[in-house]
Amino acid sequence: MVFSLFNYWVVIVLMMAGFYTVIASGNLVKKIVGLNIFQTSVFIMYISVGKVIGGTAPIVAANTELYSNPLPHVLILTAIVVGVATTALGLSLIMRIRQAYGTVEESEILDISTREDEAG
Amino acid sequence: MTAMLAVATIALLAVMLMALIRALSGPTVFDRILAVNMFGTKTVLLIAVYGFLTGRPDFLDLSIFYALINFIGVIAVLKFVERVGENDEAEKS
Amino acid sequence: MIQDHLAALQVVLPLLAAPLCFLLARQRLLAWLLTTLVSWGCLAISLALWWQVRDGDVIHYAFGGWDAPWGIEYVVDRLNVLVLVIVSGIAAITFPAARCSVEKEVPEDRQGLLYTALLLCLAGLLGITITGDAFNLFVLLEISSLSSYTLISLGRDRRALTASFQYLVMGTIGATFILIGVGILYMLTGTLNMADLAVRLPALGESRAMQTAFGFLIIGVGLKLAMFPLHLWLPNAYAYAPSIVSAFMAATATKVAVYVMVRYLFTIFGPAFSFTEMHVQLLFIPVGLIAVVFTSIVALFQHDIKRMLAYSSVAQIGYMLVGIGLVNVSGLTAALLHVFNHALMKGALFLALGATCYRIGAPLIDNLRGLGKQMPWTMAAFVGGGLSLIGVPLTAGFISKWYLILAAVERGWWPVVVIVVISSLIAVIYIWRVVEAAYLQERPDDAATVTEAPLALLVPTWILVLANFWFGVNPGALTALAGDAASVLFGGYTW
Amino acid sequence: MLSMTAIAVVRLRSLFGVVMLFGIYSLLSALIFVVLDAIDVAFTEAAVGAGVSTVFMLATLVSTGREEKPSRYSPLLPLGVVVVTGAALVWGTLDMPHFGDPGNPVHVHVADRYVQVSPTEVGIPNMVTSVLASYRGYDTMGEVIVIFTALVGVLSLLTIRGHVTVPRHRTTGPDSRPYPVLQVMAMLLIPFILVFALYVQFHGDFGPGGGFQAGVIFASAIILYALTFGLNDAVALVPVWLIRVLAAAGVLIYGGTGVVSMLRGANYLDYDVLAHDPVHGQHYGILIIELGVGITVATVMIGIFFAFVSRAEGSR
Amino acid sequence: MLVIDIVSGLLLLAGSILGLSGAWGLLKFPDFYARVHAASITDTLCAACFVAALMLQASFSLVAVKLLMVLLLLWLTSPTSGHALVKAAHRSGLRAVTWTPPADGGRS
Repeated sequence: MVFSLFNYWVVIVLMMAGFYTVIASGNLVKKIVGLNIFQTSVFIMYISVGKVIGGTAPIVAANTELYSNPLPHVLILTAIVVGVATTALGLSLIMRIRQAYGTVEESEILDISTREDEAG
Repeated sequence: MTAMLAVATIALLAVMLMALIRALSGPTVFDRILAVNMFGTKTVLLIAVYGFLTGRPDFLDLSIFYALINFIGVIAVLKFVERVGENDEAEKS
Repeated sequence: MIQDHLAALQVVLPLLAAPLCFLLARQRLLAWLLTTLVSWGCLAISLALWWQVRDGDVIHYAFGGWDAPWGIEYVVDRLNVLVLVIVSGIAAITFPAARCSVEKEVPEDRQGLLYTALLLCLAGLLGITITGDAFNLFVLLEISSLSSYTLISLGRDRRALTASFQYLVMGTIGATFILIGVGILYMLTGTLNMADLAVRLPALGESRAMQTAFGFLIIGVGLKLAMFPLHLWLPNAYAYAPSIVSAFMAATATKVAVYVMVRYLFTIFGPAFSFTEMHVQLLFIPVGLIAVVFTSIVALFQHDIKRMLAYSSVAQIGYMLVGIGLVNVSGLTAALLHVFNHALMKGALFLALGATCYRIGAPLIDNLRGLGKQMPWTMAAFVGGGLSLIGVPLTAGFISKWYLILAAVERGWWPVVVIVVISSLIAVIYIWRVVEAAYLQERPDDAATVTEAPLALLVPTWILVLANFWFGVNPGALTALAGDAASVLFGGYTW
Repeated sequence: MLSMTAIAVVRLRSLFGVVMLFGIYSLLSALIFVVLDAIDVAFTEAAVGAGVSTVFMLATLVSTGREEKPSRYSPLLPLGVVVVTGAALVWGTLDMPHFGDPGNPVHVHVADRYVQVSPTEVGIPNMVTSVLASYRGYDTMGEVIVIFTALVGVLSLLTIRGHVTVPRHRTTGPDSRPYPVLQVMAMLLIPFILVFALYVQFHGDFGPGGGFQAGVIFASAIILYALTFGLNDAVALVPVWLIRVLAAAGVLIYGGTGVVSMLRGANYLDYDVLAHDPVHGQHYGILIIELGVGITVATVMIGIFFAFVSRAEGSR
Repeated sequence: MLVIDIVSGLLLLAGSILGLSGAWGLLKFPDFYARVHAASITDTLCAACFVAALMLQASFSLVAVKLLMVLLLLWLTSPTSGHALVKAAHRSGLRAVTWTPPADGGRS
């Protein structure tokens, strides 16, 4: 009983590690890494849902009857692509931010923009 | 035979774990790269062995691909490590 | 033949126009022309769809010829056709105005890319509205989000970059939460089709996993619609984006998210689960009310008028949440009406502001002094939109607030009524600050003399302002549509 | 191991270490995908996570610096949020279907048709490909558009500079030559990689692979070239205008297929009408759209990489 | 058949031992250059053993060809990246603990 839910708990630990990195880290690059970990853990959740014990990869082969579920695989393929698109965009934003502010630490950027806001 | 394959799988996993420890502990960037490289090659082998273990060895494309990615990854890391080193120096001077 | 494919074309048209526009990116004029024509085409299609579903029919369109739940389907009913019309309508009005303002605010070599991103954003928003598949919704959501991050980052100020990044991080967290929620639902039912989900979920009975999924979906969508404590990305994003982008996004993006929320609450989970089992109204009413009061007060203290309007947007979303949280037909009608009307008024206000920026640069309140005489039409349009935002009778804003108050009275929740009235009074104050600066103060001597904004900007602005008054005077057709949609949603209706 | 890596990522301050660990993390999760029978996904995750994303992150680090500064905010609030979210999830999992049980709703409702009928209905043995390209072909089109949007976004933020004149900080001497061994190796490997990309592209119907994976492999060949021979040579090989045209062309090929089926009287993206009988039509349709996917993905990845490296080179 | 099985089993065993010893070296050796030594030398032979073992299992088929490609790739890439790695490390001024720099310094 406990073991059969084990997959979810591993995923949750990963998910929380990623999530924590995103919201607690002050460095923008690290935030993006955290986002990636967060997303990857969700991917693992989907894929583990699609697994059938005793099944095999969903490509037709002789002398196999039981296949794992192909649908989660398809969804996650799409989600991975979405993830890399977001990562690329986020990283290029970081490069521009570094150029404009000279730093990629959230707190330092915050200081600079607060000063700008006060200056109008 | 399956037993041998299983032993090999476990050995590979152990190797990967050790490489991972080295990657985590550093101390220099190059140590990490080395560990990552080793980790990658062992992953390639692991996938090959695992394919035989589960009786569907037609997924070797994946290992070929991993070997490639691993190589390109290491080269990329090296190149960029050098660049950053230069940038740091440039900033200091 | 073509009328059978309208549902698909609604999204595919802008989606395929985007790469064409990308190829034309170097010819700025052509790219703009293509964007404008496509937005008009989208409006025509959505009006045609309205015509097709006006009697309560529901259109199903199966992609690839695979019937749902195996394939992906698009579904059009009276609820989402309302959102389709407003999104494509706002696009059809703001895109033509884009050229003028973009020429001034965005570097030449980026303009073609901006038009491409606008098309992609439009396609994504329309797609979110029209799709009948929970995972397809996630994909389209990401199309619209990625393009809006791009659009925001094209603003002149460097703070646009940080605003965009902040939005990217929060938006991606929101999208991932939605992904988790959809994943759990899929795990429980084995289907991704919304209609199929709606049939299978109630059969599960009480399930903690389903409640978790519900929580994740609410928070995920809440991030996207800037529900009160999760709204932090919105003010900066709208304040530093190029004017035309602020106008388009403020009028459409959060509205689509509100629609998604309604769709999940009512169609997929069903009102019985959402309100009787999960008591989501206990979340929405306080959050909505705090948002209304708190952000209205914050808006009072802004120097930058774009930021002020952005905070006011968060407050308006609060009204919609309250409307949903009242859990009766008139409350939901009010929320749907406000989705439509708020798009009209915020579109008008941001466009008027865009016209102002065209002449004076940064829209700080000090820069507006004395502009009433120099840019009379622009300022008059701003006042018109402002009246609607306050909810003065004979404007569209009045109608939705009126229904909201009726719904609260029907429930006997007088404090809600009081708070709605108070926050309208606060709105009077912040609009008055602008009016005071523009009309009652003298133009400083050192300020450059400016002239009226170009017609290309004024005409779209005035179309929206007049629409505000038109729907304020003749609300009949619209309230009927929203009312029908609301009562159908409460009737335990499934697709 | 996976959790260990993830937690180490959270703790580590050296950003290079973080990025490299992320590469390992990705490889590990790809391994898990293999164990869970998701070969196609493992392929993609390795290509994207361990390959492309890591390279992008590294390129970013070049221009942003490698150390993280300690945060001055207390970690308690985020920690609280995270714990609450995690607790909610754990609470929810207690009701969830058990791992790997063939009787789970996931396996008996929609997926049964994909598993049982698709090999005859669509006519290709790789079920992932048939669901991806046919049943849920519209999602995949959305995915191509997302990638395309990323290109639009990156190009609007960064410019690709074809000819960067690199200021030399390095001292001259025998050490400063580029790696000759690497260049020879790259010349040996690149043709092989390109052939392999074509194999993955067209073999996707029968084995793991398809347009997306092939696109990334193709792009990785060009990335390898750029890494060993420098950006200028690579941009000369794949000029910027070509990237723009091909990226848009790939999307148009995909969308155009749908328009063709619409013109032939079927629904959008219905491949049945593309040939005389449905199974052939499906086959052609899937080949064409996979080609579109491959073209777009390859060019977008190359374009983004060039843009990143241009910025990194320009920053010094 | 039996002979092939035994041979391939032995090869797997040898590969595992080689791999483990390499990893042990990676963990325990005192400095970077020694670790490179441990890792890259075992790498090639270990890979060879594994692949040979699997090829014996696969007999002649597409699978065997693919295995051969894996082996070739590993043989090509692994020493190359090892070489590049050491060169980069050397250039960046990393020194072995057992080695004292010459009087003129490495970098000038």
